[in-house]
Amino acid sequence: MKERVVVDLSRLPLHGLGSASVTWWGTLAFMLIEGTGFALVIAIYFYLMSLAPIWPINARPPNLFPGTLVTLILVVSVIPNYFVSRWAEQQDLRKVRIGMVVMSLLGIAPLIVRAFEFSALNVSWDTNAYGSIVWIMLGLHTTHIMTDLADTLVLAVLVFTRHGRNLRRFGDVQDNAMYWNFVVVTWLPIYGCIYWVSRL
Amino acid sequence: MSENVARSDTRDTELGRPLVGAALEDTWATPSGFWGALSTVDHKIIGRRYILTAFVFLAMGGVLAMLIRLQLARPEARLLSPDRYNQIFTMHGANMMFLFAVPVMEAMAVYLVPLMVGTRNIAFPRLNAFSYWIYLAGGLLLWIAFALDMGPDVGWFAYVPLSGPQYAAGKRADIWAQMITFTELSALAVAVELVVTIFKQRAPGMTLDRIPLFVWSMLVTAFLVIMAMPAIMVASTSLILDRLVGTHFFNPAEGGDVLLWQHLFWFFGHPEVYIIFLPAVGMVSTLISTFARRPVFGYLALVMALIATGILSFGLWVHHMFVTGLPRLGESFFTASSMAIGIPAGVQIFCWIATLWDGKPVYKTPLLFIIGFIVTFVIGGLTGVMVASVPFDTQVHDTYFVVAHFHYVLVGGAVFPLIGAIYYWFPKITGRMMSERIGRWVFWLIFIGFNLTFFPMHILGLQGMPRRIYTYQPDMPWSGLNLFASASAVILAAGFLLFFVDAFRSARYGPPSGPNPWDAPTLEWATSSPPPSYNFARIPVVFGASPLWEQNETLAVADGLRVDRRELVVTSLVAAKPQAREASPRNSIWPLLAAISTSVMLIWSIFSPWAVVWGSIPIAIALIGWFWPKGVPEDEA
Amino acid sequence: MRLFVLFLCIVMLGGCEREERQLRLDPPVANVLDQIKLMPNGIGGTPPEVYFALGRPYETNAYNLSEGKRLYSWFGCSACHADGQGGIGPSFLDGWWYYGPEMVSIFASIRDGRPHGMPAFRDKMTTDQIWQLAGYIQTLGAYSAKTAAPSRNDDLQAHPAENRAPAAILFDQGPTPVHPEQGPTP
Amino acid sequence: MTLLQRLAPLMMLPLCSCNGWQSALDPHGESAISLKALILLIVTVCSVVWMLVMIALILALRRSHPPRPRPLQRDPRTARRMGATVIAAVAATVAVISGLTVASFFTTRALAVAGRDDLTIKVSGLQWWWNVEYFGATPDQNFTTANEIHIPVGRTVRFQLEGDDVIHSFWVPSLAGKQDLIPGRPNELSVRAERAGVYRGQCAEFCGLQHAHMAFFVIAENESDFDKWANAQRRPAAQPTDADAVAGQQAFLSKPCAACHAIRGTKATGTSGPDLTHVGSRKYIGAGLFETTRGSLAAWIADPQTLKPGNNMPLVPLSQQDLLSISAYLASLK
Repeated sequence: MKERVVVDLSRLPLHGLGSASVTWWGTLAFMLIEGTGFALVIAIYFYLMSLAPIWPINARPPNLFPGTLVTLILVVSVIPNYFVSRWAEQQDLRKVRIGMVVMSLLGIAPLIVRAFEFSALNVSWDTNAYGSIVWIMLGLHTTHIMTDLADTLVLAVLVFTRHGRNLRRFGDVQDNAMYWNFVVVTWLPIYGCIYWVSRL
Repeated sequence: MSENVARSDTRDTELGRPLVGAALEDTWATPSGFWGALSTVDHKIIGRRYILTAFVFLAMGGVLAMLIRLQLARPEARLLSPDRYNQIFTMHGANMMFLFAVPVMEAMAVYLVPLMVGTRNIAFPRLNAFSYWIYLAGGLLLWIAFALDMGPDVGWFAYVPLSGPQYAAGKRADIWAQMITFTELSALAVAVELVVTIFKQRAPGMTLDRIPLFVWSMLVTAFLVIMAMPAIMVASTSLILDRLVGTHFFNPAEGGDVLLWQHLFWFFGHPEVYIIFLPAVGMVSTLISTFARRPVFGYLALVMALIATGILSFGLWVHHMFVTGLPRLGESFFTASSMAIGIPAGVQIFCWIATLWDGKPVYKTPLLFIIGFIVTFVIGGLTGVMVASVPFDTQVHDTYFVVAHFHYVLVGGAVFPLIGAIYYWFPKITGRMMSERIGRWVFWLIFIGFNLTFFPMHILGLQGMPRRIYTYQPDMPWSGLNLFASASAVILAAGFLLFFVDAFRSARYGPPSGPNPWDAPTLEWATSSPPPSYNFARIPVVFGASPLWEQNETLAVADGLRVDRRELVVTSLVAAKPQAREASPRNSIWPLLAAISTSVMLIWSIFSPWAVVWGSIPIAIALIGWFWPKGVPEDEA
Repeated sequence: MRLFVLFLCIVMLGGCEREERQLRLDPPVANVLDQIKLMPNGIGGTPPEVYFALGRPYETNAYNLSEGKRLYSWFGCSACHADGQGGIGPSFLDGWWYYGPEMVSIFASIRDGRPHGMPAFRDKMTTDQIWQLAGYIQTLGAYSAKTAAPSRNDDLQAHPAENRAPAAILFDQGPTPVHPEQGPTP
Repeated sequence: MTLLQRLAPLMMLPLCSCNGWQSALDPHGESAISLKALILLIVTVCSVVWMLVMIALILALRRSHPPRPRPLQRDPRTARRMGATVIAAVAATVAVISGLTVASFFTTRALAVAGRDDLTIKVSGLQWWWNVEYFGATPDQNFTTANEIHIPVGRTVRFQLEGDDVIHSFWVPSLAGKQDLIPGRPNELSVRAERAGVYRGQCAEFCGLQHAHMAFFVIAENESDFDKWANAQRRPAAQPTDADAVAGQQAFLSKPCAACHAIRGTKATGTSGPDLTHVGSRKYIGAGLFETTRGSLAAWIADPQTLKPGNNMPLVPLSQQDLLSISAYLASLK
């Protein structure tokens, strides 16, 4: 088949940020998948709750302190996260480097508290269905913190290497920031279920 | 690598057509040899593997089916022990659903979608490679287990408590559940790739209303996968936890619930049917328009029908649970919703018939399969309307009537179009035609064999024959029809055998096909068959829904892309306006390593929860290696 | 490649061992399996050769172990031993057993009974069943869990499931107090 | 049409086959009868729909096409006509579908209000047999049997369905639609037999190794026969008279049999197997495996694992003599 050139693409940038980047859409799609997962475990929580005569099933409601502390850390972490994303957009490498270090620390902090959160549930996963579901919820979210922390750490190292000064890195930083917001947002309903619904 | 970096930025504009081809080949080709095969990220090579593997699983599942028919041919047959039989029908179901039907549809998309939207590779090619390896590992896990007498024996929907810790001894049920994790992982990965490819990598000018219908159907399917499959992953994970660490999700004595499993499973399980069927809808729409020599009638209506089916499919899982004693009122609602999904199906059927009526049908093998599809699928759809009725279902649920119904829907509704599609796209994939003469034999054998095998099962069901029984007693009035079905199954098997023979023979000795043997309108036919590693020397530009019919002499293309690095066009979501010359990753071994470490972790975790902790370390390493920039031109931005 | 095949064969043996379901024990074999040699003190001993020839099926085979668990409740073992914590009869979870943890002595205890109240099940169960039950009871007190051991029941949670090394988990409670009237201390 | 012609005889087949003592198309129970009506209605409507679609398809393929050189060349008039036709067809689909929905809804209502229940029978599904409990006026009037359910004709019987191990499904096609027995979720099913007769039922939800051999019988008989049967069942087992049976009883009680089976009036009080108090009076043994004869009893006891592999009755080594006398004893338990 003969060809007839009608468009010249040579002027286009080599990489787009935001909705012009495929990784941005990929991250979005994975967030949709995991969001469905979170929605499902929450649905299971309420399903089991609707079946149980008393809720929580022979267990004291979880102690509020560790969970609330985690929630505070996560909510606060959104602010630097927002700035990192902004700096990445402005492609300000120096600020991004600082921001990534901060975000790494803010990723480790909740994990440390989370370790105490499991014991604060006052129930074991194999005590009864209530124990099982709260452990699953907490575990599922913990894995999300861990995965995003791993991602943040790798990126933090990367921005200090020669690969740092690269539009793709800034894109990655933005996607990572978006994903962290997702991790924070999904935590809020789970926090509500584990700590407050059980007190209703 | 280094000399690539050294080489200066060269554009296709600077080179003549043949030089462009050579340069692109140099950049995109997969190195020959073992290493190249393991590290390739070419969507065509991976798609071919996917399709081939899926058909191998189809053949193996078919053998199991023949064993089932052999056992049921006469009453109280002692050919298979109940233990073996239960493994066999479970394997047949799980294999056909999770290792054949879903993967093969996604595999066709992996191969075709990038070509049909006119790009050079699928989005996230390495994820694509990963998904294939994971899928392969899941299939091997299931079949090796079966060979070891460890095959799951709890039915393909593994109802608890039968599959639970108390009643399913050993690791058989865990292997089923973990196989699910493997296949869903790969399916989700492919779904993400497809969504992004279709959203962001369409050829310039391919606005939403110019997307080929097969691509539309795969877009909807991909979203179904994304929304439905998490449910089964949650379900199978909680089943494994119940069995391994003693959680109580499904233990009524400790506040769990047996029906929770059924809700979770069917919330995935019903969309699953449409995950298999919608791609077939896309194939039918594509083939019909080619062989009726007309653009398909009611493009917009068909797209709407696809979307409507996708949305409705989440609202009718309870019709699998009509005899579990849920409140009648709720059940009646699900009757309504289940019947309502017949409406979009009707729209599609009528649009296709209208297209045929308006057009000038060319009776090639693919069209025969489409006609066969309409004949059988309408029966399947109508029996679907029947089982959607609560009272009707109380008599036929879990009987051979239902077995007949879903075989009409899945084989008649999905496998017929699939085989038609293989006959249709075979020349594109291999560059050679399949035999028309044998094709007709294949069609009639499969069509007649299928209906003779499965139609009698409707009657068996109404005569009270439950499904999943390894034998039945001589004093039941079932032996006649069972023998008849078993005998007819031989015709069906012969048809498939002939199909495989034809495919293998034609792949070697078939007559060369040329780029566009059917004079089809969509972009995949604008390049040579088989397509070069870079798909299109210059990215096509489209102005309508059937580009090759509109601009049949010369193809409008875009240039200005670099040839010294893997580069493709990213376009805007709705209007498909070019946005960037995005790089596409090079071959890499890391996806394979990641897949291996993931498989090790998943299989290990059937036996010990600590696998999740220790097994994640190699996965993390593999992923870092995967994403760490290698200083190749693709990293530039 | 050869390595892979070798690996497969190993897995294959292991797999069949664990998972195959022996639904019918031939009466002659059952007869032989009944011929165990027991030490005079009724503690140690050896099973017949055929037991090893069969690959010690009652300790390694998941199906047999789960059958044993079913028999444990069907034949009312829990009346005296509860879910293994013991009661009228001694506990199994503490891993501190009057007649030791060997299959033969467990088999003998069930078949012939023991002084101080353990009844004989010779006339209530078949040899096959007694071996299955013995295998299960051994997992109850196991120091480390077998992957083939049964998991929890769809039932009220009395103790951690056998496949989670219950004994190992519960040892910190120490052995249950010794009741001399329950028989000789080993 | 060829397909239809080929299928037509098959279509007819079930309607004329009346040996279906386990068939939804041979109903003898109130709900089964109304269900058959619904089934016939829906099947007829759907067959008509299918034929219409096929006619449309054939017309579309047979149409003599006006020559149109280029695929994209459109003819607005045909397009409009096709549009109208498709819309009409879709409208028809909507009408049919809503019609069927309404029909099924009313049948559901009819099933839901199945009249006043005055006899309650508790059925528990176990791997792989059915335990049946009858409740009398006073607790001592209660009795237990297995795999055979007698009900009076013309009276609505309420079945309490309980799954004791895994999920089973209670299904007597000739009397009513099926209902699952789910652990932790008791269900109920009302049944009314319109004609006397023996109706076979079978577990319809896959429940493990012997799902295929988990049948039971519902025997509908007139009020007086039913009462006679019930009174007979309430009585403890008859003491054996002839020497053979006496020996059989001894053997039964001294062998493992008594550990799992109960025979009221003897020391046999096992509960993990079916109650054998009146096993001799039942039509079948082994959950519909064989008709009850001394021979079949002997065969069953001799080697249950060959006849019904995987069921929970062990192969008990017995001497020839024991085997004969035990079977004689059980056969005598009328």
